[in-house]
Amino acid sequence: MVHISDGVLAEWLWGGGWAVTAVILAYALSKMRNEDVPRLSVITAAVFVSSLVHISVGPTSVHFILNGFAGVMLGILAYPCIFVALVLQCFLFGHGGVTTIGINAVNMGVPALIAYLIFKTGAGRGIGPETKNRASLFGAIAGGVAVVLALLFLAAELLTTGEEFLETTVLVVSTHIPIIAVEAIFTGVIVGFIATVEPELFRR
Amino acid sequence: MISEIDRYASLPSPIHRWDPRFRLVSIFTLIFSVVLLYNLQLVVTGMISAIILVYISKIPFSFVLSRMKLVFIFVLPFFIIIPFTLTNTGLEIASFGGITVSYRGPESVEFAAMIVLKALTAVMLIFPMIGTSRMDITIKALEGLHLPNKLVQMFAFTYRYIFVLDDEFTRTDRALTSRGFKKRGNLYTLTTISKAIAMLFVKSYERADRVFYAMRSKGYAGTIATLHEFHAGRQDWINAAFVVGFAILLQVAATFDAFGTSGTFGGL
Amino acid sequence: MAATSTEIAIHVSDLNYTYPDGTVALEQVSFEIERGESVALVGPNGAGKSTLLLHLNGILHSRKSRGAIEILGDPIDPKKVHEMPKKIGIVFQDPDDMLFMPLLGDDVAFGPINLGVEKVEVKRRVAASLERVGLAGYENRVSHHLSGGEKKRAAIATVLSMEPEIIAMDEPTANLDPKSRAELIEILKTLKSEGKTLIIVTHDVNAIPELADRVIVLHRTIVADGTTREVFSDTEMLLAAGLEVPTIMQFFEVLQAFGYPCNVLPLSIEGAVSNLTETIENGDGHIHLHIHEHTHSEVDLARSKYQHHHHAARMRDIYNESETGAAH
Amino acid sequence: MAATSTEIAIHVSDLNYTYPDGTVALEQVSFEIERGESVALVGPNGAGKSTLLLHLNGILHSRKSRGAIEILGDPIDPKKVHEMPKKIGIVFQDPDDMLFMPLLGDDVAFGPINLGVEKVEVKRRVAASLERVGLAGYENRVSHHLSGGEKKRAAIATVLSMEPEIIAMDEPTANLDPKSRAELIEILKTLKSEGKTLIIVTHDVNAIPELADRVIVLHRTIVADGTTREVFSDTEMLLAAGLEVPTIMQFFEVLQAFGYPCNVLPLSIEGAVSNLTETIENGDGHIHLHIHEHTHSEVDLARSKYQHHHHAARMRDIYNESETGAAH
Ligand SMILES: Nc1ncnc2c1ncn2[C@@H]1O[C@H](COP(=O)(O)OP(=O)(O)OP(=O)(O)O)[C@@H](O)[C@H]1O
Ligand SMILES: Nc1ncnc2c1ncn2[C@@H]1O[C@H](COP(=O)(O)OP(=O)(O)OP(=O)(O)O)[C@@H](O)[C@H]1O
Ligand SMILES: [Mg+2]
Ligand SMILES: [Mg+2]
Repeated sequence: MVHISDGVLAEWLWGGGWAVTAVILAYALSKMRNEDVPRLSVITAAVFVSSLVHISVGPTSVHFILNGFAGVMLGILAYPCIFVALVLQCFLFGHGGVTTIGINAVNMGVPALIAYLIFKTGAGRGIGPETKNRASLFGAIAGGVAVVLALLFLAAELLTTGEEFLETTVLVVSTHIPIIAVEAIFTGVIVGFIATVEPELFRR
Repeated sequence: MISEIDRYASLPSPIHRWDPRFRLVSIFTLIFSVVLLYNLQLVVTGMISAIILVYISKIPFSFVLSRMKLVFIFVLPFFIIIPFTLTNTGLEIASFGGITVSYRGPESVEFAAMIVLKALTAVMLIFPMIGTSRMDITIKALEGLHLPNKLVQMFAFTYRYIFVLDDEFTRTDRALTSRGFKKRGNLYTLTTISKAIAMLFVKSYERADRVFYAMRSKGYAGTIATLHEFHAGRQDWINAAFVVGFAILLQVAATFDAFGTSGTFGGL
Repeated sequence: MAATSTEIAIHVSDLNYTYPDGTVALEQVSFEIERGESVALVGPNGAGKSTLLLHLNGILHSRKSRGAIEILGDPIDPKKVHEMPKKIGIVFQDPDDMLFMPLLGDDVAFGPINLGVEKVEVKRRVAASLERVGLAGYENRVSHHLSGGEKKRAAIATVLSMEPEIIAMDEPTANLDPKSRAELIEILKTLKSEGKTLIIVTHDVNAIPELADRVIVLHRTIVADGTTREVFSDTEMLLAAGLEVPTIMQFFEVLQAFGYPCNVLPLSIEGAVSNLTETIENGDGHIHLHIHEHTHSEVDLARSKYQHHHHAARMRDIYNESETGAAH
Repeated sequence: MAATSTEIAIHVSDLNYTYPDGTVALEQVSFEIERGESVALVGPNGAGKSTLLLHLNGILHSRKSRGAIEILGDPIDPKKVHEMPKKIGIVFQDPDDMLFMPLLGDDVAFGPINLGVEKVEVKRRVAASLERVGLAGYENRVSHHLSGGEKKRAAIATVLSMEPEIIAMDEPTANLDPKSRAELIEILKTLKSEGKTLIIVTHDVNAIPELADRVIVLHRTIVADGTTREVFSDTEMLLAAGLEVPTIMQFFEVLQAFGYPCNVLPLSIEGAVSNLTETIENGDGHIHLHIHEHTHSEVDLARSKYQHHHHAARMRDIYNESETGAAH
């Protein structure tokens, strides 16, 4: 997934990104118990590592995004998880930008929260091996929607910044369309897998 | 393999000796300052300052450039695409099948160059900022800067377990290959990898429980402290004054420029 | 080393535990360990050994387990689990679970800092603990670059630094090469000789005679509990629990079939040396080994006990064989 | 089991490998394994054993390693690594790395499906492989919930289903309780007797005599390569590599000090039984053991060899002791 680099967006956008992120992060951290820390960290590490896996789709190679999945599994706590992963991606790989960590967290994290709502509403509480297909389906929808929303956010931000970005936006969005399907299938499979193997994880 | 941003963390340079808290804040400020510039000359000045900082830090440029490849790949399209448009507003240069490509003019080239330079400068500054002390020290510095404790703990543990899980996934990946699996661009590949990743998550949850148990059995009651102490001296303040001062100077120059030469997009 | 005082280190009475998913892991577990004892806790895979260790410092607990465990005289208060490491430290099986801090020094300092130990003292303890496990000067090493054996020892250091009275370890010698294993056993022996109370979970029966005075066999519940010799003498019980006796003991059963006179089988090579010396001295300076009528059927019988895979089938064969053998 | 044909299964010549971070893992490794041989690969932690296994099916390779390895006569083509499992299957140390499907049946079917085997045949192979490792009927079990010993066996089944000619296993008996370990050794012995070429990486020296005809000692490079007996006779080399000889062999060295006449030390209890029988038969029906002047210093010397921890210090003590002992 494309993370926005430094110096691309108008400052009020990335500044606003920091503000929104600060608010959601503060709320999430207040909801987070101390005993959640090691769990969230290991999951964040898993998200980080999985997002390094590349697979080829047609001529291009894509990597997983997992924001929808993080949302499905962690709810509001997905936000700090995504934030930490983004900061590490920026520091370790120069992926994305420094000033844009806030807005990138919004682009990934807010759709994650929406994915959570979709999954929660659709799949309900009693997920288990018997209801695996239903969980998979809503996992897939949540995973797909999370990418669509992330793309819409990105497009909206680029276009608000300037009409010079029209073509770039078209390019970015169109190259990411296959990723929507990939991510949907991916999230669906993982959710189905967990429903079969360790359904208690949804009840944490 | 997970990056080794801190491969050159133990070189002897003034930047390495600089208190990491001061270094983080100062260079962070400089990055923001450069990103806020809209004057090509000043952006170039910022870039030169980044190069100087990297030079002082003794981190090899070859290393920096190789690590910047990704950024190049991301920002280069901007440089190529922005100067051209599909709308009928500029100088038409080509048209195929009803789609007309036109050139927006020199301002747009300058605009694109500025975006690319800012992005590269920001990323280049990450090296003197982060690459001059080991990642764990950097994370401790975040704590020293009074970031929320839970967040700092998340950074520390995540960073630690990235390596453990990366090894774990590498082994699974090898197990896949050694049983005849080949990544192709098809659904089978996608679902197989998805399952392997799902397994990584299931195992991660279990590992998380065990780690938490281990922490509890070492007396963890919510907060984490370490023995590490930062001691800021005069030199740390001087360095900070220098870099932050430069960042402010850039902004001052930009403000004057906005009044003075506004409209004429610089004159390289 | 015998207990220096008769105070009770661990008292467990009627402990039950069922995992949330319904797996019954522990049932009516009761035992007592005195201060200064060193006890091997053995049992097949899935017997509940790790689950039991996690109860000993209160990390796992349930309504049913309340009051079932007393450590150094006090029942465990689930709200004060973080104070337990002063009394009992647990070394987990996978050292990667215990080394969660960026630097090894931080991991070793983690416990004492949490216990409120003063900084200077923490530093001293970190250095001393690393020294004890042979990793002196490793404070600034990054955990994920250590080798498997080093990680194992580092995990022990993180517990030693809390200076607990009781140390419980989950399979300390697993995955180690023979040299690292020997070094680790040496560290444990030192701890034992210093009077620490040790509980060692292990599948490594050959290491037990050196390390433990007493063996507890757990298979969901306590199946046997006695001195190392007593427990290893009850072959039937051990085999039923999927366990084994040390190699040397198995071999001396064979030697008996060759006419070696001994009623107390040695457990380790060191034990065997004294046993031989003693037997020879009692036997006027020498021992006769010879093949008698039943030697081979006796050997086969002794050996077949340890053929876990088709125990029953082999026993049948052996009896047939010994019958035909006797007919010769 | 001797090779049924003299064809070469594995040919490695001058293999070198350095990890990207600069760790030199393998240096000038050369050896050859015939079809039907079963070989134990031993070496201390970090010796490069796992690295070597990963080269055998081409998963790891580098410019320097090109052409260094031939499997069943053909050099490995890095582009056709996914076709290698027809020839050589690798069982990883941690079975959790190999079981990544929700159901065990899917895990076992994974290999054959990738190799393009037909559906009906895949089903047959899944059932047959599970049967072979004693897990018949486990197709619909959740892999992740199997016990430690079951997982180990399941991992072997996932490789057996590909019906490779050569099977390489990384520490198959690690972390198992004695019963599961015995069951696993039995499975390996069956594979051996069926003529599969086996390479078994292990720290479990006591299992080697049963499983392998030949031992290769790896310590970055090949340190020793010969029959099990030859390799275990070279104690100096083994100790230098941080290894050990089987317990029974150590014990017979002690017996020698007590006057037991044998020039070929047995490696396992079974070997010891034949050794005893033979020695007794050669010695007119009996054997004398006795304590002579140097018995104890000889015993100490024999034992001190295996005290890895302070080998040098002990050797010094022993010499002093034996001098004073001789003065008595
Ligand atoms: N978190 C858990 N949830 C459900 N069941 C569990 C959990 N952890 C362990 N069990 C089960 O409880 C039983 C006891 O497990 P435990 O890990 O204590 O065994 P163990 O004696 O330590 O085995 P091993 O020798 O393999 O380490 C096993 O049947 C195991 O499958
Ligand atoms: N991915 C890696 N990157 C860098 N070095 C590695 C990597 N994997 C292993 N090594 C190093 O290569 C050497 C050989 O490792 P290897 O895992 O092959 O040893 P081993 O003989 O299998 O040890 P063990 O008995 O502990 O399993 C070790 O020094 C190890 O630290
Ligand atoms: Mg256990
Ligand atoms: Mg290995």
